[in-house]
Amino acid sequence: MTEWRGERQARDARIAAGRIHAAGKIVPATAAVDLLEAILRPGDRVCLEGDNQKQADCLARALSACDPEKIHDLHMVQSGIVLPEHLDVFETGIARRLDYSYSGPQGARIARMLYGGQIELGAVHTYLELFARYFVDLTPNVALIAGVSADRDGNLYTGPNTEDTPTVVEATAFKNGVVVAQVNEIVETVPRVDIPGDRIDFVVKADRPFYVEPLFTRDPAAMTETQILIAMMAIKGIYAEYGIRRLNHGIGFGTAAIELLLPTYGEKLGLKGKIATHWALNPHPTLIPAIESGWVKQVHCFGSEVGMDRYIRERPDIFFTGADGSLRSNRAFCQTAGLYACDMFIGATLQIDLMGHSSTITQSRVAGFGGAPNMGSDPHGRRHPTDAWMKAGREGQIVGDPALMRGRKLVVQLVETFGDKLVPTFVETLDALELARKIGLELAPVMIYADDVTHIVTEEGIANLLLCRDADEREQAIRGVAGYTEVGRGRDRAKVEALRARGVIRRPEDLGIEPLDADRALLAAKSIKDLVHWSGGLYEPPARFRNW
Amino acid sequence: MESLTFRHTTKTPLPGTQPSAVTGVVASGNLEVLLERVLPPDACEVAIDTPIAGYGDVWAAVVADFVARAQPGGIRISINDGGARPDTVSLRLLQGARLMEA
Amino acid sequence: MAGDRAASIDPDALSWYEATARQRVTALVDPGSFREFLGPTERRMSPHLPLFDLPRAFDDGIVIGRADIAGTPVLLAAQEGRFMGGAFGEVHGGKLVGLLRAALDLKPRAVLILFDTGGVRLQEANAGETAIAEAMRAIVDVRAAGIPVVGLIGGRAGCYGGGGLIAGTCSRLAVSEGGRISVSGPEVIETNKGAEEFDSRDRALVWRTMGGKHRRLTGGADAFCADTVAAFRQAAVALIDRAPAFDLAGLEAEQARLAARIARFGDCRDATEVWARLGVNDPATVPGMDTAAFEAIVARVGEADHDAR
Amino acid sequence: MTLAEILLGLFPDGHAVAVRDGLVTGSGPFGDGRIHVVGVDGDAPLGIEGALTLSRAVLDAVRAGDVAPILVAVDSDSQRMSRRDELLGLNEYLAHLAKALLLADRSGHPTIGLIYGHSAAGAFIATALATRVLAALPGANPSVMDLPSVARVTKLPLEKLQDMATSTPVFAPGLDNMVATGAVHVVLDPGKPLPGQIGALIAGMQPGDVRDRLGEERGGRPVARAVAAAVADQARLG
Repeated sequence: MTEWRGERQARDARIAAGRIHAAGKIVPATAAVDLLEAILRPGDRVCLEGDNQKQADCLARALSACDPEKIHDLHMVQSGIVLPEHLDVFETGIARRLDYSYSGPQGARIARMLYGGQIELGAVHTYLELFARYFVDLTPNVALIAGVSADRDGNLYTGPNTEDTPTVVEATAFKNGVVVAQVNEIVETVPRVDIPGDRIDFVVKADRPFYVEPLFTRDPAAMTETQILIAMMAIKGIYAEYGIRRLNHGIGFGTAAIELLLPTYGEKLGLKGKIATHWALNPHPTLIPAIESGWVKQVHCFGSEVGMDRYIRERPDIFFTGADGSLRSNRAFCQTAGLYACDMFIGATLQIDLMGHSSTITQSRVAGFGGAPNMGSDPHGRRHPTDAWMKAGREGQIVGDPALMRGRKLVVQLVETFGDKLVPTFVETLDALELARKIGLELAPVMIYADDVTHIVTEEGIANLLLCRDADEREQAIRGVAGYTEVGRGRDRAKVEALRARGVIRRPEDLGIEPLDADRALLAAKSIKDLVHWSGGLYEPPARFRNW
Repeated sequence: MESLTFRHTTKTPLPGTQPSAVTGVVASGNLEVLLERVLPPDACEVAIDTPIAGYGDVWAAVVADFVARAQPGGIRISINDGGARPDTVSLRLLQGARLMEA
Repeated sequence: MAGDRAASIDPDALSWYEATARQRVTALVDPGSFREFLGPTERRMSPHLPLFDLPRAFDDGIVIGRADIAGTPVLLAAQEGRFMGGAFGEVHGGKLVGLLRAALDLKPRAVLILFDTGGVRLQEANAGETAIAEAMRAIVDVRAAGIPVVGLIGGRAGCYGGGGLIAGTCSRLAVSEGGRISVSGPEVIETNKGAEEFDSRDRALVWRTMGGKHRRLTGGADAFCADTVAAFRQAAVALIDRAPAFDLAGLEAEQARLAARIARFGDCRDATEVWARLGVNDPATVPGMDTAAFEAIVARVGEADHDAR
Repeated sequence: MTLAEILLGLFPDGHAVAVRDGLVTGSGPFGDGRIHVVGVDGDAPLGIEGALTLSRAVLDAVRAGDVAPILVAVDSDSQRMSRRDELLGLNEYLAHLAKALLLADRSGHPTIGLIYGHSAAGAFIATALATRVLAALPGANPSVMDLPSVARVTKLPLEKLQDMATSTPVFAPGLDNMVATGAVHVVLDPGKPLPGQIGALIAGMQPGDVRDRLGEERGGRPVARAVAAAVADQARLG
């Protein structure tokens, strides 16, 4: 007879084994290792919540302290490899196989471990891809998640950093998996229920609050004249040109500079209300002046940002907040919004090749993808028109019936021609290819493929790749904004001038911008302190960003 | 430290009467540019002291573009470099020329 | 109203913290009145930095000269905090010392020192240290001749090490919120005594302990400025007019002032405790206050204003 | 030499100089009158209390009006590095001590520094370097920063720095280099009686600050004097 309830029975057995270490659902931090050893089985697929920001660090420490004799060969399926413990488990044999998305701070170690064969890599995903696979072929047996507080029934308040939690729980709890949540405190009543208690099997009272990194804070004091010049060109040459209202920004200084120029330079150009009104964006502190100046209609967030809680609470017309007043973020939904409901993604990268492929990978680091490839791609499933989308579509259409034309998402790379220590941004060949060869990746880790990129903006100008009609034009358009890098100096000057005459390349002077006007005086805020003032004292920056 | 000197002939002298000007600061990723109106009106000389060796070609290209654009005839330019990127160098040169034209 | 603040941003308001030494000098004094001594074209550069493979500056990181401020003649020196951290090297120090000595001859209305320094330039440490001692002696001579020496502090390098001692020798000091005055820097204390003694990455702690507001409240500085050149100019003009003499009575008063500070605050661990004892109602709010609110607090604190220098 | 040996040498007939917590204060007979002694002993760091104790002693001497010489004897650490000292404004305390010594000098008290051990940074500036003449005894070790620390900050190899130190006195620690820069006027001969040597220093005191001239003559500070003089020249020409 066919067994239809094997998974369910296995789950019941795990829960029963775990209950020994719990009072109801509540487990003290000191018993976390015992709990995990009771509910885990060798070879399990485990999601150890490591988001872009929020980390289930108490459970990560517990997992890495498990006995490898008992718990081994786990298959980790999590978006972020962020904490040292996330990799420690592969060194001890507790885990063997890995499918993940982003590994910022651990990028160098993960490269070494991949190279040394300590990690059996499934794939490096984008966020949406990995989330999708949670529901198809990477469904977790056990999810170890993090929240701010829970009640005794397991009702969970994630705090403003909801991030990946609902997605992870959805996939685990409804497919016979076990969900363990670490919380900072057990309360009588949670401020709001982000995850209903019947989806949470165990609640571990963490020994200290979970760790959150202020990833999206860019100090205006560090912004350079070059970044300001690039931002001016982007605003005038792209935002205004296409009338971009719905957008996503990357986390670099260039886009932060754009945010700070909206209330000054943007205002002067008369663009208020015409651009940058609806956002899929984390709550960047540098967006505060634009919000306060009435530029921004609404913002949906992937996660939150350290120090922004009070400000967000006082601006519910702008942000998505719960009945309790605090931010409700959601990475899966916001990524979807960025993919389908935004007309532009604009962000930075470390390397761009002659065709426009880009990568943030260097030879010694596997940083992963995160969400940029989702935002930075043209969604072929999109069917609703906007002026911006249609204009880009028209520019990009080379052949075919105009009646059957579809729009294009703008995918803009905003880069300085040289990075730190005079490392060129423009290269003949991406380091990612060499890395893929070295560690045997089937797919080279390209962040944004050339066919998705529509514009490249550097301090030398804007290259509109939509208007390029063949590979040679494309190459010369890229060389033509690549400044004094070897790629830039290798340009065909005549062809570049011809492209400029056609408007494929536009220099600052073509846009009516005087480079010498790119001054820090244009920034709506020149320091973190200015941002605090703009916020009316509601923004509370972390100590390391203060100079008062 | 590496020292580089480039000499160019210009079509016109740099306008203005300002005898000298200085812009920028010697700091990491930045540079100091000193401009002096001491050369014949069709001559321009740019002397660079940089702690980062091996970028002579880039300096040559940056200087050539600047000379072509600003026509800084009569000007001797001295640069103390702190490891600035080429775009910063271009910007400072243009800022310096503007100060001399004042 | 959303939007109204954007219109009020004045791009001409030059931030002292952001400005270079040259920009500060130019904007501080009466337009067109600045005459530089040993300017960049003279190329009085460090003879020592090339040995360390380090780039030099044409002015060795200090701009000196004469100018008028509000119509009265002054001599002034401005350190460039971004070049070698504004540190004292041989030429840098020699220029400041020479300027102070020249004051005895020229008898300007005042000497202004625009501090922006991490202290001694390590590559020229002995020369820097000695120059600091020479500068302090020269300041005392200038003050004794009845010429006020006024320090202005609000640059990104702060006023550290020997710079802090020179500042303590001046007749008057004006400071902004961003300005820091201290002998040992946070990193130095942390390196020598550990992060438990001083966590240098806790920047709020750094500014609470050494920053402009704390110095102003406790009488370590005589004026508090918003971070604009205009505010520093206003403060400088005012301070010149009420500079104390350099004499035994003044130093006896300073002795008493400093002794009283130890007696009153010697057991405080944190600046907020000091501020509470000074009568500040909600000391935790001090760092977040704007200039006007802070000035109102200062006006109620007796220790802030004195002639005991 | 130790402080006790120095005091014995200076005051063979006894003295009233006390050392408490590394702080030296008091006086002893000297020539026809007395000499005041202040200082730091035992490689002690100089903090706010110490600076205030010493400045009190100096101001007392000035107030006494006897124009007796003041000897500043130094074997100190650097300034005391602590959160509390900086919270309370160490820069004001050290500057106050230096000002007290400079006032004493202006008031007719010959001030003589005597470095017989270590001293560094703010403590050195506030004490020995605030005197009119600074003498040293062999074995003294003034420094701004030791070479390994310089190597760490400048990111240069220690061996290279040690090599450079032999030819470039401007940055390297040690007595010889401080003599070369002019900060230390003279090195005393421990074999000869101290009172005579100190007396000679007092008798030979010159007006003004001669340190940059000494540094130029001795090659340890090749350009400082000329720079200062050029400033004065340009200032006069206006």
